[in-house]
Amino acid sequence: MINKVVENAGAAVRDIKDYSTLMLGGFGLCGIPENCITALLSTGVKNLTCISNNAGVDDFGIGLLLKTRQVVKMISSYVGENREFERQLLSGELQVELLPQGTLAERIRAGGAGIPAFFTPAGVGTEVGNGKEVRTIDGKEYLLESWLKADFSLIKAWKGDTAGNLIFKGTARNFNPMMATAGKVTIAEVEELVPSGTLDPNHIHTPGIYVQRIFQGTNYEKRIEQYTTR
Amino acid sequence: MINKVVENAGAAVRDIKDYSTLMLGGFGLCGIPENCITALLSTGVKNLTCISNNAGVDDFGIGLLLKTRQVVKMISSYVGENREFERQLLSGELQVELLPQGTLAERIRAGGAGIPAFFTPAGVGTEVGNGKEVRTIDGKEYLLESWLKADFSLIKAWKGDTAGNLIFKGTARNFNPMMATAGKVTIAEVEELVPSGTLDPNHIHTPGIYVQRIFQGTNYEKRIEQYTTR
Amino acid sequence: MALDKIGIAKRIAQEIQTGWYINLGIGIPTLVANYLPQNIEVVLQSENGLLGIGPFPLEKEVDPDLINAGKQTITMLQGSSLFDSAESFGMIRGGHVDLTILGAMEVSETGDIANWKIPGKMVKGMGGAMDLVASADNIIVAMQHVSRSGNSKLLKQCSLPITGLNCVKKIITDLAVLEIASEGGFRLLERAPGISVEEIEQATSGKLIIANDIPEMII
Amino acid sequence: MALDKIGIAKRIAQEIQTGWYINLGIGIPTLVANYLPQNIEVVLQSENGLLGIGPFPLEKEVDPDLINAGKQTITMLQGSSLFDSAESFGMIRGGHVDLTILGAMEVSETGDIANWKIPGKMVKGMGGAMDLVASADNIIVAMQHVSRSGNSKLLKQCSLPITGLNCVKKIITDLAVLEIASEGGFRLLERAPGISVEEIEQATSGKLIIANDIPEMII
Repeated sequence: MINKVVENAGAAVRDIKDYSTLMLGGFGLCGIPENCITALLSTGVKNLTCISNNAGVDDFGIGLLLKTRQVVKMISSYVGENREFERQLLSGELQVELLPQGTLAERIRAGGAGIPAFFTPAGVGTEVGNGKEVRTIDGKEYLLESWLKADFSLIKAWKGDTAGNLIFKGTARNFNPMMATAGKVTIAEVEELVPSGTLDPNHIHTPGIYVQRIFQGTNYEKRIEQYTTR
Repeated sequence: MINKVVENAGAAVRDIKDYSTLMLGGFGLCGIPENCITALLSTGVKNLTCISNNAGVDDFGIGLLLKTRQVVKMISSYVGENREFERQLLSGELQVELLPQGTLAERIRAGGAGIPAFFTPAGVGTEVGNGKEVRTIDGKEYLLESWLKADFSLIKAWKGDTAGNLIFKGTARNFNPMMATAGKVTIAEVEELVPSGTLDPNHIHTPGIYVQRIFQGTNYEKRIEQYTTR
Repeated sequence: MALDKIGIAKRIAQEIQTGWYINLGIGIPTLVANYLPQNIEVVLQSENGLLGIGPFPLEKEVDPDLINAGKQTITMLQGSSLFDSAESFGMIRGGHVDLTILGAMEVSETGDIANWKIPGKMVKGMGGAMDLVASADNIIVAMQHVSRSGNSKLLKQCSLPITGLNCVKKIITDLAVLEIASEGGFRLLERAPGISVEEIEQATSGKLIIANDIPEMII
Repeated sequence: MALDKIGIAKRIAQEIQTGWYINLGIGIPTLVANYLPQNIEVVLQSENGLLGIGPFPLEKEVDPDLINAGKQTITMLQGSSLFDSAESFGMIRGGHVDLTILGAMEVSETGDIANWKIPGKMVKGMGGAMDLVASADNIIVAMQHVSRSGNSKLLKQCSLPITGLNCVKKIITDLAVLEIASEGGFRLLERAPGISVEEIEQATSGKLIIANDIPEMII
């Protein structure tokens, strides 16, 4: 199998340039590419457009890149956990496009799957529909939504092999598999990197064809946003 | 978990009525719902519209239902293995709609996922595009294709649990997962039926929410169309 | 007396039938899971990728890779399944989820709902709410009848940005159970214990449809 | 002398670069896998749901649940992955497959291809061919230069129902290697060993573009 392994996060994100569009996996702080985010803080790349369901919290996840003002635009569905985000948005420093979560997921899948546009009922009659084509099909109204693609997709998986095949764990899967398909260059960081042939082909969530670079991540904090016990 | 188990194939297909639209999983003879097909031969239900990538061979799979003239229309992508099919088609006894394989797969997925229509490049400039909307997006032409749904989807899985969760094996997965999502009633036959809680939630290919009935199949022949060794 | 949050959750729990797949929004809806009758089996969906939400974990069970849509740590029941966000919203959009329960800031008498934005004030985003309300056949809103500032939340028309049009089927508040009438209007079905029809009328800004005899809820 | 099928497969194999994901059609394209240079690593896709096609199985390895798109029993290489048909055509449509090699009945000088239907005669269906030709950036056609009935298969316009428009990049036949010129026409790149330019001209019905010196293939 084709070997996709790179040394570390620094090597993986080295060629991400100013004004790039990035997709970052994760839901809240669950399943986010922690190592890649840290590496982007080091490169200091600027004017990024980030596509991610959430925007992290003030001091973790994408919130770190907001604090350093490396992000010029966010495309997300829910950003309620981040005060710095809200401040930059209300002050006009940050451009924001908010989308229904299912529309966001489907537009990313469409980007990876060569579907340039599709109809969805979400957002009909709301400000999400402004400027979008509306069509009545079988008596119900739908909005036409277009695909989303990225220059780089930053993915976090549980296990991965040297051929780029990925397995996610629990609800840390979330947006990661679609984003892996929609990046011109997809970078996967994994908790455990194993030789090609180790993973059961029937258990693989993301086939290696979508992954251009993979590396073994380190020091995962996996911060919990709402620690809740019974 | 909600229990979806029915006694056997006969009980599962009992209420499939004349003029129903069925989806049948499988690619060639691989991963086809053998038990359900046999049960349909017994009920003698007629004037079925069958959506399936292939149409079986003369004496196995959907070919059996063609021989008994229970099928009035097929929606497929490739039917080259079945002489009885070709005879009925050329004589006008059978209506046939042939679709690009990827379009078929995506239309079925769309039916299950609440996407009434989407654009795809497959078939532009061909007779598949006749009567369909063509749109140029980012300089490339696409056809608008609509969702496909079925009254009943007949699915074959490797393992399944009483809650309807399914795991497929090898390339027997093929069209089965999408079809499971697109049936008003989805019937799954499995080689091994296990108690709910036995399967790893992270390995499940088809979540039980899509499955209304499940049963343990018997006497799988799993005929091989092109037995090839090195 | 007006119901507290637990009361609302208990009343909503009575709406649930065995065999249903259900998406519970954040807040009061989440509480509903605690008051389901013993004899029914339902499966709770978390739109971030899980069917089969279990109780909150014991301390030793906490797993940062297993959270609900409110970002709380959770457990999985036996028979659960995990999937990605595209699959999850395929389930929702495709009508496979039988019931959606969510909170609202405002509901109109034609079943419009507003629950995601207060212009100039709150910009959190709609999350999955727009997909849920645009797709589900059966939508119950759980909310206070009147806002903290004293305004009715059951209106002729929503004043806040809309989340979805003509989608709410039923509303369960601290004061009443109401359904959206097909001709428009809030049809009063039940009163909270000790609450009069007049009190509900006063708290409802949109058109209230009142039959002769409105029973009290049984909680 | 005109190449045999193996000769065509061997010549096509030279087009393949390490690191590519490749979809091989039924017939001559399938043979290409046998002649890949030792030092390159590629992954073969089977559109029915597999990346990493291995050699045909030993008799004891035969598994009816593991077939290729031609319905032949196969094996998987280490590092393979399995998926459903929607995912498989997502890969194809999304441009993730680097090279598609397929057979054809006719190719036009603008890169149109016809390979799925002979009206009134053959109704097998297009299978995945229309998706492949509509999506892939790099499409090589493997075929005989002339049909069994003696007609050129490289035409000004296709006479049979089209599979896809303006999609073929390169054609490798028993007589020649040709590419579709951006201005239209078949640009002759190489001759089969011992085949003259005149023989190729005679066998080509569409516009043939011939430079001064056309090298022989090295097989």
